[in-house]
Amino acid sequence: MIRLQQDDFNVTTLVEAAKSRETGAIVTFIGIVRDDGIECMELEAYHEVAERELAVIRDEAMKEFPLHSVDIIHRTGPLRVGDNIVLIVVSAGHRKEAFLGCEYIIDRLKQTVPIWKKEYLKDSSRWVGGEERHGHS
Amino acid sequence: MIRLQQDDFNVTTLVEAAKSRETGAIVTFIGIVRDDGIECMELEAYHEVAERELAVIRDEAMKEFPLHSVDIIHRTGPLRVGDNIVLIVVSAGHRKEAFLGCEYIIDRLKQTVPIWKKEYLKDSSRWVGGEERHGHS
Amino acid sequence: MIVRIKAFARFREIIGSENTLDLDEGTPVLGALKNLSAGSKDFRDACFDREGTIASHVVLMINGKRISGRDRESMVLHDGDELAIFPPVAGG
Amino acid sequence: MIVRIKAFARFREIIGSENTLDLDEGTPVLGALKNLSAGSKDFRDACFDREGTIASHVVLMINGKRISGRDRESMVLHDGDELAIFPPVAGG
Repeated sequence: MIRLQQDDFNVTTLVEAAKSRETGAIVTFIGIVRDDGIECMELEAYHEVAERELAVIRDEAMKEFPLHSVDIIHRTGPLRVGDNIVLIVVSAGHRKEAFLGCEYIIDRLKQTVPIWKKEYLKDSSRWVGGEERHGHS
Repeated sequence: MIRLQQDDFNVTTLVEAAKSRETGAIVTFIGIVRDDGIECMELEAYHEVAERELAVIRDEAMKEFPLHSVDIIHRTGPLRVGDNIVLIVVSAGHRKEAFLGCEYIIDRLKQTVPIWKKEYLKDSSRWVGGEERHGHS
Repeated sequence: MIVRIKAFARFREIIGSENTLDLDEGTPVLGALKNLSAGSKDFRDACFDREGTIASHVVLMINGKRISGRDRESMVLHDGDELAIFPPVAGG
Repeated sequence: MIVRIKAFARFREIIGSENTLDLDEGTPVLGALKNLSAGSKDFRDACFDREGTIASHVVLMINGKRISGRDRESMVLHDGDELAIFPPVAGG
């Protein structure tokens, strides 16, 4: 499943759904709003293009590594410190490829998917720059 | 939390519990009973020593990488294909160290923690050899 | 011809999320951006650098496909095209 | 002196999970294993290789600490010690 949504996700539910009889390893990545002195943040996306880019990244990862399934859920809208931002669930027969696939996906996601974050501080706000600048994780 | 238990675990609950205001990334590894032609398996542990070794591995990982928290839950007893075997939850400020820490822990766990698996096939059974032999993932 | 402009993040804050421009056939990307700049100094400052060329950090897409190199200025727009403008992405 | 033997996996299947041996003071690990072998050919076959030395894949612990090298045969046991014997681990 590839989805942009305002609602939170349930990690357990997605992990269970990712299993097949051949699954021996599932690696998940969860990105979370970190307290960099902020009160909250607002996520904005170029929806159609972001979902399409996420599907492209999933397809790339599944071509590159022997994965069984890839799910990516990215939230949009207002989020507070501690809230989930993104969930990536990668299932595979063995752990090595599950780790490699999951890390590949979050790295690519941060480079190419049109999503932006505006951080609200006590008396000001700022747009978060891309990776290698103030990326959250 | 470090624990050997018969009961299943809830990934979401442990992910939520792992969060602090400084958490930006959580990586989890879930090992699952894979269908290698087996009907079910039974996990046995040298309990006291296994829990102590898991704590040692957690401490090593937290010394090696800037992690905020490490939780490891390993199940024992009878398990069927698709059942969870082990959960590792690693939280950190940033994703790189969360991935490194989590993979370090599962690699070490497979090398040193006194836990064994007996696989039950249709008409026979076998003890699973250590890593690099018939390891499940 | 009609071209839709989608703007995100600080570009959205300046010109709104969606604009419709009625441009002459054959207008390139640069023409569309200059058209928008005419109506907003803030947009011009955000989009162009001091030399008057499109700032390097500005990302442009036509119909959801990123355009790069010389195409960023010269690619010709067509009726019904969606031109998107935004700063570097920061998801995840 | 009393030494507790903890056996796991196929060693447990052969001699049971816990045994208590009453050994002479100063008995080394090898002595305890030979004592167990005297009562069970299956145990002897699982524990020793054809040359009569402790098979390399057998893991031994005294009071939860792995013993290696020459200690695997010669380390002296003490009253109340827990000697564990098991095959290579396979958790995770």
